[in-house]
Amino acid sequence: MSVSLQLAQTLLAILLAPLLMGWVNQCRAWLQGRSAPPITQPYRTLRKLFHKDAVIAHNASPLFRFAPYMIFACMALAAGIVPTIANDLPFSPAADVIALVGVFALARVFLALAAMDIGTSFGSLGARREMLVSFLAEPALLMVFFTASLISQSTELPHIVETLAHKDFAIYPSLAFAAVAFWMITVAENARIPVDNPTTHLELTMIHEAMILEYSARHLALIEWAVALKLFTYSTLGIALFLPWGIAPHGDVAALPLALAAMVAKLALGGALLSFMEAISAKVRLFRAPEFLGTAFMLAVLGMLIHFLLEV
Amino acid sequence: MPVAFLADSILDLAWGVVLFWLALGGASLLLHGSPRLLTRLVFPLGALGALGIAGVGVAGLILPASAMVLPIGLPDLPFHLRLDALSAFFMVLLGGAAFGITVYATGYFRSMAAGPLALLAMWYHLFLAGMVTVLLADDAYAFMVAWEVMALSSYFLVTTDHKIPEIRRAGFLYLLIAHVGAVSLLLAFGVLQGGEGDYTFNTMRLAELTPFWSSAVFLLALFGFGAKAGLVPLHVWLPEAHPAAPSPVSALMSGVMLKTAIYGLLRATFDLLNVQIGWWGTLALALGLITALYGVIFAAVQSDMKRLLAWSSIENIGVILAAFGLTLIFHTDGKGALAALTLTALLYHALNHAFFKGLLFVGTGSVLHATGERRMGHLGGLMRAMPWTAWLTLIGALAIAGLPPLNGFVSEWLLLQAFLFTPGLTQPYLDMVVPVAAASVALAAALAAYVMVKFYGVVFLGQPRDPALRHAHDAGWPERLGMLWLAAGCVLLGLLPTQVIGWLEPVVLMLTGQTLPGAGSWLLLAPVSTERASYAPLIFLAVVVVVLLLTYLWVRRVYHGRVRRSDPWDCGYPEGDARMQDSAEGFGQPIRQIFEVFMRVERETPDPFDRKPHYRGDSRDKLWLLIYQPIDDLTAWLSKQAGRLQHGRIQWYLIYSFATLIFLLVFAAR
Amino acid sequence: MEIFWLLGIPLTGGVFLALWGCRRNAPEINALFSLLTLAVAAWLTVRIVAEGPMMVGNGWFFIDSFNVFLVTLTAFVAFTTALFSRPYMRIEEEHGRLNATRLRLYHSSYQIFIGAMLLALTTNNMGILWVAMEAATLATVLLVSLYRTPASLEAAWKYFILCGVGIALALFGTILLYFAAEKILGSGGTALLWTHLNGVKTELEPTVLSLAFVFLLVGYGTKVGLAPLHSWLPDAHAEGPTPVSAVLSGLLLNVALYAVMRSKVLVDGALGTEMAGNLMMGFGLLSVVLAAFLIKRQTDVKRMFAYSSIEHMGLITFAFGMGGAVANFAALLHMTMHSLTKSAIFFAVGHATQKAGSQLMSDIRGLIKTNPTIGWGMMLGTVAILGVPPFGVFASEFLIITTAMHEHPWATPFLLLALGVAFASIFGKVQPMVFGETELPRLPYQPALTPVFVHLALVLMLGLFIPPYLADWYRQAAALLGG
Amino acid sequence: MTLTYHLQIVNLLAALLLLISFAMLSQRRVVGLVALFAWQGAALALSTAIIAWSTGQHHLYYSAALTLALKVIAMPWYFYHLVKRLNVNRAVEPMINIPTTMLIGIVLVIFAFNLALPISEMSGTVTRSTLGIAIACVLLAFLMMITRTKAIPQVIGFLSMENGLFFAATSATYGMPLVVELGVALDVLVAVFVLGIFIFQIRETFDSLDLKNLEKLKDK
Repeated sequence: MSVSLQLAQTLLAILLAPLLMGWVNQCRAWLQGRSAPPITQPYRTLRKLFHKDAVIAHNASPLFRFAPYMIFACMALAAGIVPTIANDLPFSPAADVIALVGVFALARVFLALAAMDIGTSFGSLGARREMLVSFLAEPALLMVFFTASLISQSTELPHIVETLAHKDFAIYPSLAFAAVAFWMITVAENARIPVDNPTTHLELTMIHEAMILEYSARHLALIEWAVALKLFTYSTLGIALFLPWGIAPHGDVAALPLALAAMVAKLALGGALLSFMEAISAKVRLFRAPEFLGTAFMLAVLGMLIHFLLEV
Repeated sequence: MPVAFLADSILDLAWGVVLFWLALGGASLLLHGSPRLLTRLVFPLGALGALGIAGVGVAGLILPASAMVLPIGLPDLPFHLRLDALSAFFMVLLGGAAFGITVYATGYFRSMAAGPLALLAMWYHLFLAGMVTVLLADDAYAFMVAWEVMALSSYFLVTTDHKIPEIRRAGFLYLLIAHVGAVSLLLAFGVLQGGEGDYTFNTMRLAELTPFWSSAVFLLALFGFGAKAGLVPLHVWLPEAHPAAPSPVSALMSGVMLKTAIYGLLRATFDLLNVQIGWWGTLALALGLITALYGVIFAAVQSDMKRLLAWSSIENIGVILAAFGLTLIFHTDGKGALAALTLTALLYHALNHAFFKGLLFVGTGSVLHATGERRMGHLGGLMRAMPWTAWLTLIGALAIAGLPPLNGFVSEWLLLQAFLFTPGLTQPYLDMVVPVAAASVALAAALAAYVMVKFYGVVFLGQPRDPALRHAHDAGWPERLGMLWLAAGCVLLGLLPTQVIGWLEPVVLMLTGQTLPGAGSWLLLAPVSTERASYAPLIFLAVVVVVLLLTYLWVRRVYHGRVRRSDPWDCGYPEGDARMQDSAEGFGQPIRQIFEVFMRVERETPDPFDRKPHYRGDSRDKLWLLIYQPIDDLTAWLSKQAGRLQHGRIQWYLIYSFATLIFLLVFAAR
Repeated sequence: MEIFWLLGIPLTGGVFLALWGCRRNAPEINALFSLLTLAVAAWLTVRIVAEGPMMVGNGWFFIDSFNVFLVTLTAFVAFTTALFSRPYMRIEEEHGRLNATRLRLYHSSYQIFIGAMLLALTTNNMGILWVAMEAATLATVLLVSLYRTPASLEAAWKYFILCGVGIALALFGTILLYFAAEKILGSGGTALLWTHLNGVKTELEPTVLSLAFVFLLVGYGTKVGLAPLHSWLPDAHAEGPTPVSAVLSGLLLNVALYAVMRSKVLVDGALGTEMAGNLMMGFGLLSVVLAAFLIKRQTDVKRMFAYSSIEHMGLITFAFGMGGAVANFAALLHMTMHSLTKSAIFFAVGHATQKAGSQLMSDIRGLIKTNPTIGWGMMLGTVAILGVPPFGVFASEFLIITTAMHEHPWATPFLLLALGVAFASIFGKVQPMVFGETELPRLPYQPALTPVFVHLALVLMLGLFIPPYLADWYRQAAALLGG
Repeated sequence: MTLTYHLQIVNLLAALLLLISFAMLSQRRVVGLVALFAWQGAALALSTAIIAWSTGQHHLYYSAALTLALKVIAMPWYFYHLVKRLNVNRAVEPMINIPTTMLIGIVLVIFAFNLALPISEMSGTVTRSTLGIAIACVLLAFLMMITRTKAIPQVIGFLSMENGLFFAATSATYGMPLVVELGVALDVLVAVFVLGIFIFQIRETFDSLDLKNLEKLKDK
């Protein structure tokens, strides 16, 4: 039962991820006063890409062709760990939040290495910037998780959700800090404004796009999909940590439809919020990015300190 | 009593291997005429010895401790040897890493000239013997002798290529700091000894010291062992000496020798000192974190690949030391289980580091061999030319970057888990310290990933920055075997954490008197309880592989696998060539920009009209200026003053004697 | 009877070489006499170890484990040095720095010097001890000035005047000793016999003895080379022929320290206080620290190692000053190790300087490239003298430092500092001499390196294993010194 | 009471010794120095002989004779010829000027007496009080060696120090055992001989006996 639930949930995540991406793009188009693409636009793009012939540079190494699959697999694994609608994930003991951070890091490292593989000046530039962003974002994310795990005395996401959602309600000021930090991290990690701009190809500013410049066709498709999946996972992660109410508790099948509805609502809301923030803020210079993330890092650590101060 | 007999016999075996290595050393000196014999016979035999040591270690983890007394040493103090769980574990580490490295060495040294090779073989085996004796020694004298033999032989290994002045300087700095550290260890033993020239560890264990004196011992030991481990600010020799040595030796030094310092620290703190004090832990934790961050930051800005690895060794030692500090804190706070957890993390990380750092160093060795180039700015694109080295090194790079499901992640995971338990501590100020500490550990880990992407990407990926690199030859078979062994170690240590932790249990029990509650199964690593935290690398790997394969098949089945080759997109700028890739300096530039306060940066930037534009950015260690330079100046000044006494006029010399006489007559003769 | 052989052989050797020293094979004769001396010394040692202390010549000579071990050491190093000087002096002659008559002078005063030291060691009479020390000084003065260069003359002059004055003060100390002793033992010859004095040491007048010890310490201390009385030592070592530097460093300093220790035993007995010990510790520490800092700026290799001798004598004096079984044992061990190692180093240095034709360290480069044996001899010797295991010097330093940490922690920072500085200075200077590139040609002849490696092998052996009888012997000696 | 009578003579001679030491301190010319040295030796020999006669310590006669032979006749004669042959009998300018030296000398004498006081108390010999003078002589000779910048005066200072020691030996303890005395005498003889050789060598190497030439060996 729970195994099937697990599989269903993971598949659901993988399938719905582009939808969320589409929704965010749509909202942003609206907010920018442009005529919006249909919400299913990402699916079309993926299909188109899959049909194309892959064009690969002469000196590309096997690593280059292997990386997209690896990245996709990592994101799928991540999606499998995070409770989206139901809370009993038989697979989650295999990897707790720290491992989750590890998974993201693994995917990132492979992407960066693949970017450096061709040896164009853009690829290595993108890889460098990506690692620059991540070396601050990753510990910050870890600190956010630590705050949550200190509250729930566990690093297992299901238990965290259990504690936060289904134990008696309590207000955790530390979580407020963590939430803000998490938001900033999400923005950075998913290559959104103000850290990066997913739609630009200006060499001065781009980070993520610079890395995948050499990719085409199915490889590009997998990467795009993985990106969408990453955004999805981060969103569900944020939901699970900061507004977990509605996620179906352990073994409660009846609650599933409601949970699904709640989840869709929350995602829609989160996506809209994300695009709204993007619309009202401008991209910062690259060397402001460390300051931005440093702030996030500080906030996360502060959250932890606050937990030690007020809540122990 | 068969068990005791078995224990004694494995101790004999260990000592036998030491003698065997010594014999090999002597033999290699005799064989200086025939390099073939040296590489094809002596080194393989040495590798066998390493394997034997590893076996002894494994057996020693199971069997009870056993001791023996040798007929050599000082009159009242023959060499005492003892094999207990702690030394057994470090022997596993040593044997395991040394085996792979020595196998590698059999191939690596084939191109070397006969004479130097013989000397090198001798010092190499002396080095191994010294390290094992350090682990076995059970009295201060034997320990110090082995300790210094280790230092001396490694010094001669470092200065193998002594024609180069930098290498001589590196060796000198190394031996000097090692010697000063050794003297401070002597002082520590001087405090611990019972007097009447009884220097056996047994009497030291019984010594009842006042808090002041035991703190003195701890600080002296921390200084002495820290000097060997590369603890900031005693680290200056490490980035000089490790790159200077031939790569297998660098691998041994970084992978194994640094761990003997950790061993000594554990031995002195938890075994010899019968009481521990809380603030020691805080101190060690702070120093460890500083070391970790300092090391990784400097690793990020290096442009010489071996130097980069050396700095990353400093970082790892820092992490280990932080774990050591945390262990002390928990231990003195009466949190036995948590002390056990951190200690496990410590030992695990030491073991991991031995493997992946050894692997990375020998990997750079092969690159060095194939290209004769250490500056990353002149390498690149080697993945095509030398796939074996590249792929095996990739494993090491991912492992040291702390990525699941490899071994580096497991120890980091354990350590981070430990931080989540601190709310139970009694000293509240620690609660304040811990989040920061955890954050810095996480930061160091993330930066390590940065460093490794830089290292691997610049050296092995991209286009060759020098056309000659296209024809670089891959490593030979012995090298491949050695690297395979080490890589396999990284993978297995990553995939079978529960089993490894099971092996570590006797050590943890011996030092902290506690073991991990250890819920979970052979598949699931759950150090405390499954609700609390768990991690199953095998499942992890399985899922990744399955998803990966499914995706692959699905893409192939539903769509197609067509591929067209073409030139990379040059953004409409046809003159782009390999030199336009990110150089090592370029890749490190953001880190340098952020952390410039710690460095003394020397830049050479070309002016716009340069015919051959050349850029050089060099980040030097500021501590050298802040600490070592003043010391040097001070001693120079003092010696200048002392020199004035010796200015040649016999009258003055007579006045010295006269004054001394009068002084003594006035003050002493009463 | 051995004793008369022991003293007779070198003295007759001296006379013989003075008369027929011009002949070609004088170096061999020199070595032969030294060998005979060594044989007798060994024979004597065997007897002492077997039968314990003995008096010879109705009390004029007294031999116990303390001095017999120094006798053997002296005879041994004297022999190896003679072996080394065989080719060395020949080359000096070929280089035209010496001629046959000077060589005759050299050989005969070498033998007389050895004889004087043996006399100083074996005599039971504090007065004769003084006479012998003075004789040794005179013999070595001639040896130091052998080259007749301005520098060597200056060195010899300073050596003579400073040590002469020092020795004179020592004589005054001896007089005071006699003055105190005759009231108990009555005037006449017996009142200066150490054994008698030792018998009644508790009754001796404390004030007089403390005064006497000050004079003796300053006097003999000058010859030991304790700072600040050491000024003559670097000059004499640097300017004399290398074999002489070897025996000066390796032997004469020991003998002088032996004299100090003999007096210390008496003074301790009389005073029953730590006064003597504290004085020695003070001098020792001062010497160690001062020497360490003086080494740093040296440019002349022999001068540098001369300062290192000061440092080590300081360490030994410090250890003797601490007293107690372990410290005395360590000090005696360190005496042996220092003699063997330092003379070995001087042998290697001698050949290195001959090769480079200069004593400036900046002129000596890349020894192991052209003469690996010399290079390794020098490198290993240096490493040994710097107290790196497994060489024996470490064994004694280990005991000294740990004991100091246990008994007198206040002293250890100075030791740590001094050892660190000395290590940095010496090793930093020796490394480029041994390693690196060079244009210098090979030595045209076969260097006499057997002594070097014999010494180093012994030092290595003693660092890892001290034969039981040797250990007992040290223990007895340490006990005699009030351990 | 004869003893006191002898005692007075010995004390007188002791005072004379001290006086001569001071004279040597102030003496500029080498020949005069040699003469003073001879006189000092004479006083020493005389006092030794008197002590020998008054106390019946016969071996003291030998040492008196030895002193006479060596320090009154042989050595001064030798030095005299040396000075003549090397023609170094110029006024020697000491390192510290004479009056200062004198003052220091007086301080030293007082110090020496204080030093000797407790010891003389317990001395059994008749001539106890002379010990202080002996110490004073030694220290003054030391001072002289320090102040003189020429070779020969320094040597003479060295020898007059030996005189002081001898005087101490005879006056305080009626002389050391004969063997020692002989040994010491022999050493002194050889020493002087060697010094003579040196002085010649220094002379022919630096064609001057000025010790300023002997200041090359130093730490830079």
